Amino acid sequence: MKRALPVVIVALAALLGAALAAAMLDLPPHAVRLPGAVAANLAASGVAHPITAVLLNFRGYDTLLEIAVLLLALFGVLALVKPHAAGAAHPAHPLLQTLARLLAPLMVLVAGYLLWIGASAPGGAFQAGAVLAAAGVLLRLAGLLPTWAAPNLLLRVGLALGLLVFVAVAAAVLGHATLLTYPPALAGGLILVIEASLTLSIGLILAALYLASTEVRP
Amino acid sequence: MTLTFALAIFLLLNLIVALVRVARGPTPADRLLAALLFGTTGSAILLLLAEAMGQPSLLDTALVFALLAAITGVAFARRAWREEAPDDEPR
Amino acid sequence: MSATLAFDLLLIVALVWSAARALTVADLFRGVVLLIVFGLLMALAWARLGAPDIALAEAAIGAGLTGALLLDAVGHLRAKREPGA
Amino acid sequence: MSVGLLYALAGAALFAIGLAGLLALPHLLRKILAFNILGSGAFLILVGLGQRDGSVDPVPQAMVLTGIVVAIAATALALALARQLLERTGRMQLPEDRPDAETDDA
Amino acid sequence: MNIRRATVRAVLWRGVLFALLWWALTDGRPGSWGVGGVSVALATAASLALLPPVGTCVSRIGLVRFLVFFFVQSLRGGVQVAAFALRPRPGLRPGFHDIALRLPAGLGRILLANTLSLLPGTLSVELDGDRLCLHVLDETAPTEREVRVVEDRLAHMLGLELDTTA
Amino acid sequence: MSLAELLGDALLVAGAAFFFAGTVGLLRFPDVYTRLHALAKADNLGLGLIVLGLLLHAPGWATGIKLVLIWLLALAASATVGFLIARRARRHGIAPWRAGDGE
Repeated sequence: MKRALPVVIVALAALLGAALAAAMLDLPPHAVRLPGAVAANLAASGVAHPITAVLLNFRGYDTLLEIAVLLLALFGVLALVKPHAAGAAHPAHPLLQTLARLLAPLMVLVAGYLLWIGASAPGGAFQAGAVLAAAGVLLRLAGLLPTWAAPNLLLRVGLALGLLVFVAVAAAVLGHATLLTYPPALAGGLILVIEASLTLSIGLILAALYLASTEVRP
Repeated sequence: MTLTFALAIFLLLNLIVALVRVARGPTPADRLLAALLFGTTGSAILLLLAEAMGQPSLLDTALVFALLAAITGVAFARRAWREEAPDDEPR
Repeated sequence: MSATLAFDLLLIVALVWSAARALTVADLFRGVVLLIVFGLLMALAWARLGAPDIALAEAAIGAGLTGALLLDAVGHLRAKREPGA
Repeated sequence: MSVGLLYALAGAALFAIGLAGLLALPHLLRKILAFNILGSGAFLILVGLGQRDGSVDPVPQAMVLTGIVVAIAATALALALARQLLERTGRMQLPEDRPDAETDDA
Repeated sequence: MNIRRATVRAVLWRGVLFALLWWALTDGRPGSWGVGGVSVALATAASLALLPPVGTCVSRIGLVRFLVFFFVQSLRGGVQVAAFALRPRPGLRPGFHDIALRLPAGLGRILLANTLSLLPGTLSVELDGDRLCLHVLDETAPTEREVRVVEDRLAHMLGLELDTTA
Repeated sequence: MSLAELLGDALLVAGAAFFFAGTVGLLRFPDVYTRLHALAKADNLGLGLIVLGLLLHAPGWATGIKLVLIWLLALAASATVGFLIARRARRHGIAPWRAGDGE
């Protein structure tokens, strides 16, 4: 009886997959033309890259909630680790340290590049934040960063900065129109400010998710 | 069929063949080598795709691949490969 | 069969195969390696789908974070098990 | 068949694999792997279906972009939870619900 | 005084290097220098914090000569490994090889270990003090002589003194 | 088709051939150290040749520098990672395969 359960689950999942595939093959053409709608409003969005326009202007809401969710996940992790387990760094072999010392500044530069290019081509705060976080992970692996099980004040500000700036801008433009609709003249600059703070926060949060949850053993 | 695309297919096939090493092992390091191979070959495929599809932004993806290629290997050597544990699953 | 279709089919087979093996192989470490491989293949899939934004994010996260997090967890499990074993 | 639809179909397969693994596998780390595969499958369906007529659609792409970052955050949280469970029970599996569990507690 | 000059030089060189990389990354598009300036400054600051400037001065002729040597040798290395892999009988005779280094401690040794991993037939396995352990593909090859050559080139490039008593 | 493009194509093919050799080495070589050799040398040379081939097609200096940067990063990563893994393997007491051991 207990042995049969996984078989049943696999069979049902396979059935679901097949049903999904059949439904996809049967779908009618798009009823709403979203790419057209995005392209039509791109000029007013303040950026030239459609995906950045969607993320930070048309659907800025989603991004706002997303950074809040990231922060919540970090709170969860921080609540689970014991702060007294926080330990200093254990330096790794010099070879690895050298690699980390060389690569981390480059990752900062590339993160800046991805942030900048997001306005006109693929790239943006998420990718830049992920690269920034990778720098933190590499430095931690090389034993050059302590754990972040108990973040200090500066780090906490950095972690929350993206959300705070986003909310502040949203509140500031609230008089203009509905929530998170920017005046077109200011949109480009506002998006850059939001994106820069988002990059920093996403990078720090993702790095902290690793740096807080990993142990201190060498 | 352009040359760059044909080479991209060839490299992808190469990767898939290299997965045999993940299956054969015998040590954890041998298995991980295939994942490391994916870093180098993956960026080569992306470079070729960037040329073949006329998408220069894929160069940035290849750059990110190469920039972060070290992390998986380092994490393995520093954290995961502690002792010669027998190849069984922890319960 | 056109070249692009051949590439796509090959990639899809590799994706589905590595995903299925990641969940079914007996050795947990092998599963983790296969998931890392799966993540890198996903970046290629996004590149082929004309979604370079997602390819970038997947490459950065797949290469820089997923591997580190999961390998750390495997190491933790092994370390926990060793004293008792 | 367009590229988008092809990858959407692959996404359906991955979704099914991930779902089956999530439900059927007992080990928590495996469940986390399965969750990641399930998520990737869903992302592929979203983007693939969005451009099944061949044109690139930025809206699902933007959604998936946020989704990927949330997925890694969820993975990290799940790993921390699993670790905590390992710490407390020495096991990497969820406790089973047995019908006689209440009598044990009482 | 000397240290301050070294710092200024390091800031300038690294700043210029990062600016050049930024220019390459952005394809030289003009509107990028607002974000670019901040990024270059941050990267330079991170670099200075992680790698404090040292007094070594890279000889330009030495650098070019080393690079040419490195490219030729890594081509040889790749061809050699490919030949081993594709031959019907690989004919490998691998083994460990311990070598006492003449280079002084620091960047030179690290660069040597990394370079040797990419040169024909050698892979660095352990670097502890002045002992470097290599894994070689062919035990009968004159490994020590090749290592000495790389040491000489590196020393020339970085302006380091070799400890010839070793 | 110009001479530069032909040469570029030849370099691309040569690069792919080295990737192939690296994969064969990964599968055929007897132990983890020799496999690391295959990974660190053949694949990096393959990537280098592909970068060189694309350089001959590349539309300018900036893209060229970016391509070379990608190659240098891959070199640095594989040298260091190869060292760390080989070092760990030796610490674990994995003896190198010797001629005559059989696979």
